[in-house]
Amino acid sequence: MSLLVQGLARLLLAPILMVAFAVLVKGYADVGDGFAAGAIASLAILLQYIAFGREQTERTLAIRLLPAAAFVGLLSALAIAAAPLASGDPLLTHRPGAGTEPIHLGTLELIGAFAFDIAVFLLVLGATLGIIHAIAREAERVEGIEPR
Amino acid sequence: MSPAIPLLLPWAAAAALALADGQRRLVGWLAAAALASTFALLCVLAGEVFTEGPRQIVAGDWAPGVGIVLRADALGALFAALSVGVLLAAFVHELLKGGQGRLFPALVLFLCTGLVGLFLTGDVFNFYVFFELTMIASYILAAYGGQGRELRAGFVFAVVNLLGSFLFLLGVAAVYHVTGTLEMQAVAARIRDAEPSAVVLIAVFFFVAFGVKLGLFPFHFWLPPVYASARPGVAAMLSGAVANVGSYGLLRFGADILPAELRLGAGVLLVLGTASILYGALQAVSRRSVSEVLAYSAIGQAGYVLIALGIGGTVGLAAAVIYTIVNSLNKTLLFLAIDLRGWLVGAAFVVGAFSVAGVPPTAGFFGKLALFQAGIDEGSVALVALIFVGGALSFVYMFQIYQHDFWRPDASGTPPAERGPRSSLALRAPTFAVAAIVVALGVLPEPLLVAGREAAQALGAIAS
Amino acid sequence: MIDAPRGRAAAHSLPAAVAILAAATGFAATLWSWSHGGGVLDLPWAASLDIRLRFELDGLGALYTLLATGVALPVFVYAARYLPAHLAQQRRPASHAPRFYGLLVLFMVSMAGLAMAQDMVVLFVFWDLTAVASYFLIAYDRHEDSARWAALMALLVTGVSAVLLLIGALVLYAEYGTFSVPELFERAQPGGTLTLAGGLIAVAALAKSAQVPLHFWLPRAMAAPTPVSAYLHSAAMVAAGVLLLGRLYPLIEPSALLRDGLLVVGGVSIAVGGVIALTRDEMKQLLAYSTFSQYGYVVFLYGLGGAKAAVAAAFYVISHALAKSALFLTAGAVTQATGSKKLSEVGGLARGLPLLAAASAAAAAAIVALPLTVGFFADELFFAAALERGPWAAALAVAAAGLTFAYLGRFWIAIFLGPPTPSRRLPPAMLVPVAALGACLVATGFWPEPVASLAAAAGEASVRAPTSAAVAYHLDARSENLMALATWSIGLTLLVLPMLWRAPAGAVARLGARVGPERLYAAGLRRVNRLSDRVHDLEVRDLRARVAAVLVPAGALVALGFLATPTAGSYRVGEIASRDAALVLMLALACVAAVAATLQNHHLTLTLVLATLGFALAGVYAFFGAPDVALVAVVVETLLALLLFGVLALIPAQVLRREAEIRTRGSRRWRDPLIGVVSGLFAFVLAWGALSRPAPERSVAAEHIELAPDAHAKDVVTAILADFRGLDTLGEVTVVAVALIGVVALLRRGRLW
Amino acid sequence: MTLIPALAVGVLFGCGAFLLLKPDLFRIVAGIVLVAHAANIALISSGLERGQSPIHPLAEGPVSDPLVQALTITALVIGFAVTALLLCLAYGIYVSSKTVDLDDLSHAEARDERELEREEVSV
Repeated sequence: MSLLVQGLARLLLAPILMVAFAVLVKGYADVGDGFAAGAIASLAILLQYIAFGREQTERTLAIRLLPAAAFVGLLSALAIAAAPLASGDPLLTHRPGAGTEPIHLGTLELIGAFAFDIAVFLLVLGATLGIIHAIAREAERVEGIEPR
Repeated sequence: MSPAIPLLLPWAAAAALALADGQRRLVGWLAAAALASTFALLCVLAGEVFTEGPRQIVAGDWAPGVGIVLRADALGALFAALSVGVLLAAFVHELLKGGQGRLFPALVLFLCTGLVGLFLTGDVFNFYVFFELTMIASYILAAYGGQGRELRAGFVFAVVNLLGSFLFLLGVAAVYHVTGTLEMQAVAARIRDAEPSAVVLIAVFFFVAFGVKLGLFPFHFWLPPVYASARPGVAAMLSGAVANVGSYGLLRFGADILPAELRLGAGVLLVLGTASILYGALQAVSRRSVSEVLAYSAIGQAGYVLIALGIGGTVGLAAAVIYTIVNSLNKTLLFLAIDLRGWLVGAAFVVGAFSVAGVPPTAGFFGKLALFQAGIDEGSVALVALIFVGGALSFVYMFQIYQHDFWRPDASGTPPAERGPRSSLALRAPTFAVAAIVVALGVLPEPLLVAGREAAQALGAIAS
Repeated sequence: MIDAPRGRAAAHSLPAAVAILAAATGFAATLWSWSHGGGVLDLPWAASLDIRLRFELDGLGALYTLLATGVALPVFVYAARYLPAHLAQQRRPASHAPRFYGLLVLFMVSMAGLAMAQDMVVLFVFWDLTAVASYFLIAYDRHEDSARWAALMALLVTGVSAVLLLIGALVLYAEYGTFSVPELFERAQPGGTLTLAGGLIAVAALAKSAQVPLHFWLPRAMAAPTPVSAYLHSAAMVAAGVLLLGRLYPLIEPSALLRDGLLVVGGVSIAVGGVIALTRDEMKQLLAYSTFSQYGYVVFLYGLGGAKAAVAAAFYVISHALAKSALFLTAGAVTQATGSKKLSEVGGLARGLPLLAAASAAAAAAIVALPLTVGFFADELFFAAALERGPWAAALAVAAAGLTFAYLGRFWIAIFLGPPTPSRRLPPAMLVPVAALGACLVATGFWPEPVASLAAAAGEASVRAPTSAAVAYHLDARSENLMALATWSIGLTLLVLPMLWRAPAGAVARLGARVGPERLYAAGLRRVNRLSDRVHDLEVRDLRARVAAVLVPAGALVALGFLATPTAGSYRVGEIASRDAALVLMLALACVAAVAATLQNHHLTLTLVLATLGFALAGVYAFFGAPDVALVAVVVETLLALLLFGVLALIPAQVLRREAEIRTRGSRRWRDPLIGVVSGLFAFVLAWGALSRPAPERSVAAEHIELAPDAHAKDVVTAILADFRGLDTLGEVTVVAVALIGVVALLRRGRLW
Repeated sequence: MTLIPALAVGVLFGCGAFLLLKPDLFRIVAGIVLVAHAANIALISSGLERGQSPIHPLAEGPVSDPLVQALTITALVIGFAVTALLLCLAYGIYVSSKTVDLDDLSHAEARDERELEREEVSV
């Protein structure tokens, strides 16, 4: 059972993260946005917690940094929102402005709101993971005191 | 000045400080500095608004309504400055006392962000978002670091207020459907032509939501355990800053957006206001701890705001604004004074007590004056009698507990409020500052009166 | 005991000196200014409310300011000797001294402000300031139960009744549009409003002057140190009440009803105070009852109406203030000298304290209107005014004065005559003030013109017309003189034959103690506290009831709103197309899941049902043409379900099982579902009512669809989230971040990792 | 299609309210979840148009109101956040008082109160 789950978890990690990435970058053209992407990505990592346990999953430095990254995400989202203030525009003014063609990377259009979405993605991923981590630690504490 | 600046400043500071260990002194003082600069910015903004009229920007530079409108008018700027000022005093108090949790500074800054946002937004749904931000931070603050009692109170707080929030959200959904917009000014203009039966129900939902927040009878039952069990600084934040959301909501959504429904419901407001005043004051009389007395007193004071709102007109609305300001300062002062010891603490407390009772030279006197004036303008003997009786009871409960705690020697020969070591002068400073403001506004009341009048007139502006 | 240790001297002498200096300067300045024609100070204060800081040193202002500062002078000098001994006796630190002088000065200043204020609100401010100062002064010995009880009583009686003055002022403002006292006098017209406002003001004034039935706080206030009592009874606080009557007399006088009311209250106060004073054994108590009896004279005079009475009232206040402060200081000095507070425990002190005996004899003589003191003229004016009203008033005046003669005679004789009790020497600072006051009383008995002209000016300020007070000794059989003779004979009779009054006066005092207003006050306070406890027992302490207390009134309000507006045609079923079948089905599934959730007892199945509900709603969103919402709903529901499982797994199974097996019992079985149905109903009514009437105008959403290309987005919803309403999104994700903070604060003591 | 979503709002809200009256902390959390769902349905159904998904390029015909969709997403996320917090609060209460039953908790509250009320207030 656990072997099966572990195998599945390892197999599924990359595809789920791909889906999350797709939801993120295609958000402007199709269904999806930063929140959904972040939540999907966190589900992928949650699967690793279930399959491999907390300690093994958290060996990866990136994962340990994620809860803190939530606030980095929030800070960058705020920075993006506040950036137009520097040039005298109201907050959240979109870049590039209406009518001007943004830079294209393939079919992906690089616009300010996209950066905003990435920040949201980071925040949601970090926050969910922080909550998961807190509950996982609590579970260990509980098992430590009262084995069931 | 753009209203966005005082909104983004505490927001960014909160996000940054959430990463730091808030138990460190430096982090705490950085948070205090952020709060202080937000407060200063809001004061500048309020000054501009009062002299030059409302400040408005639309996020994203879209047309109003398409993008979210941030609109600082007299009422919003005033409430924002007041609430952040209260947060600043209460936070510095907690900071100097020490023992706050790691994330406490960040939480207070998030609370500040939510409050500034909801007072400055001109969008109904955006109001809801900031409202939830404020509330979630409040729930955590109420339960923070607590054991049994605080957690229970926090849970009760969260459940009852979430119910209120969702009632508000239901109302917002209905508002959008009948008006097709979320921008407050447009909503106010369009809702007059909407079906009255639907609009009345929307008004009821809003009223219940803000009534819960403000702690009006009979929606108040969550309030006493929360105020009584929270640490004094947090109780000051909840009663001095967060409770303003309720009065602001009633003023903004009632007098500004739904004035016709407010007039229609004036009778209900007066009845519930009366019930709140009498119930709160009566409960407060024989409570044994200061925080309990203050909690029930808060319910009674909310009733006065409701009465003033029910009377309506510029006089009534100005009275509601003035009374909210006064009440917020009083509660902050009194809650902060609870756990202080030493010279002049009793004096600071008694300033608050006189202010609650409406005795000059305190700000509370002008609050009472405004209320009586509104009642007499209305020509209602019953209302004047009610305010009189409520005031008489406030004399009883404030001075019974004052004498009990500060004068009456117990078995050991010292009054309860003199037991324990003296608080440092620095720790007493925020409380003294608030007390000084309460007295200053009693001696030089013109700013308070002008603020009340301007804010009340700003309310008429949207509707007309 | 009298001499305080040296180390304390600094803490006492500096504040005392400042206070004495303040009183002296105030007195001199007032005198100088008054002799130079008075003056007006007019400053803007609260322009929004039309309130100006207007002070005027007119006759009334000069009279009371001179009293407040002039009586303060001997009282403060006396206090400088009295207080160190008082504190030493109570083993209190000298650091308690400065606040005493500070409060006394505040008391003096607020009295002076009150005397000169010419604006109703400013009047009220100083009015309340005297109450504040007296509150703290009465409670100066706050470790004593009696002092705290007395202070609270004084505050509740005078502070609460003061609000009536404010209401009166606001009523007048609403009618005449001004707070300015002179303007009010010009504009006020006799009528219902004026009577109402005047009545409210009069009640406030009578409570302050301790008139029956609001007199009971005054004898209690004797718990204060002697200098406070002396000052409070003569020149401040109690005098403030009659000052207000004098100041606002033009608002009260037009109403015969109010004048008669004043007559009755004054008369009853004279009688009750006098009769009870006869029976008191404690010196300060006797003087306290005497005080409100004496102020009853003044109130009675104002009730008589007319210029003569107003002048007489002012004259009476001066002579009483000087005499009463001297008598209080005498009582304090006697207590200091003998250690006793009761008349029955002292006697024969004339031998040891001749100066005190002489000075207090002059003071007592002034109050009982013996010639060669200023009091004679006071009573002469009193009698003359009463005579003008009619024989019954004259008879009442004579009886009252006779009563006064009797109890003050008893007071003085008991202290200074008879077998001597041992006594200590008193420092000059405690004797000189009394002597000075006594000398003053005698001097003005020979040379009454200054007092008379001041009283005339004060009367002029009250009645707004020229008045005069010609006082002189007339050795003839005019009725005033005959009345004075009658007074003395009644007084002497009562004094010589105590059996005449002992039984009835004792009965009155006992009756007052049993059913008097003080009993009512105490019982009322106790009742309110008990009622508060009773109401507190009803307070809801259960979350369910707290929730119900929101839902049920909300339902009632919705029902009210529903009934208050016409409903015909405002609720529509709307068309249901066949392509909506899937949507309807999904909604039905969600409803079934919701109902199922209420029936589930076991937590895991409940979680599953909730997840089902969530996914059904995701389907609903999809069929609403909202794939973005559906996507978010799916991930949110998944996360939430996992979270629920995770948290439930932390709780021992038996705890949850116990909870699952609890059955609702009793009235909850029908009450809870009923509340649920009511709540569902009002949510339904709101939703239906709103949905029945879509906005006729073009919605913002249409603009969003049009503008999305400008935001470089194809998916309009994402454009709204990230651009048009980016602030919402920013707020929303901040809520998520704060929730993270909350979770780690609760579970991990705030550690993020 | 005005009656049916309104009915669903009513049913969900009513069931949520009923659950809020239960003595079990976790069913109260479930009640809040239901009430939040009711608000979300109200939001999504308060759209002023219904039709194809609001994704450019748009075909002829009505387009579903994108604004309420965005609002619903925001409300969903906020609902998720507060539910998570509420769950942890409920768990925190369990940890500190070893019960998830409101009757026990109310007794504890009443006990705390009685502790406070023992002494008479006297001035």
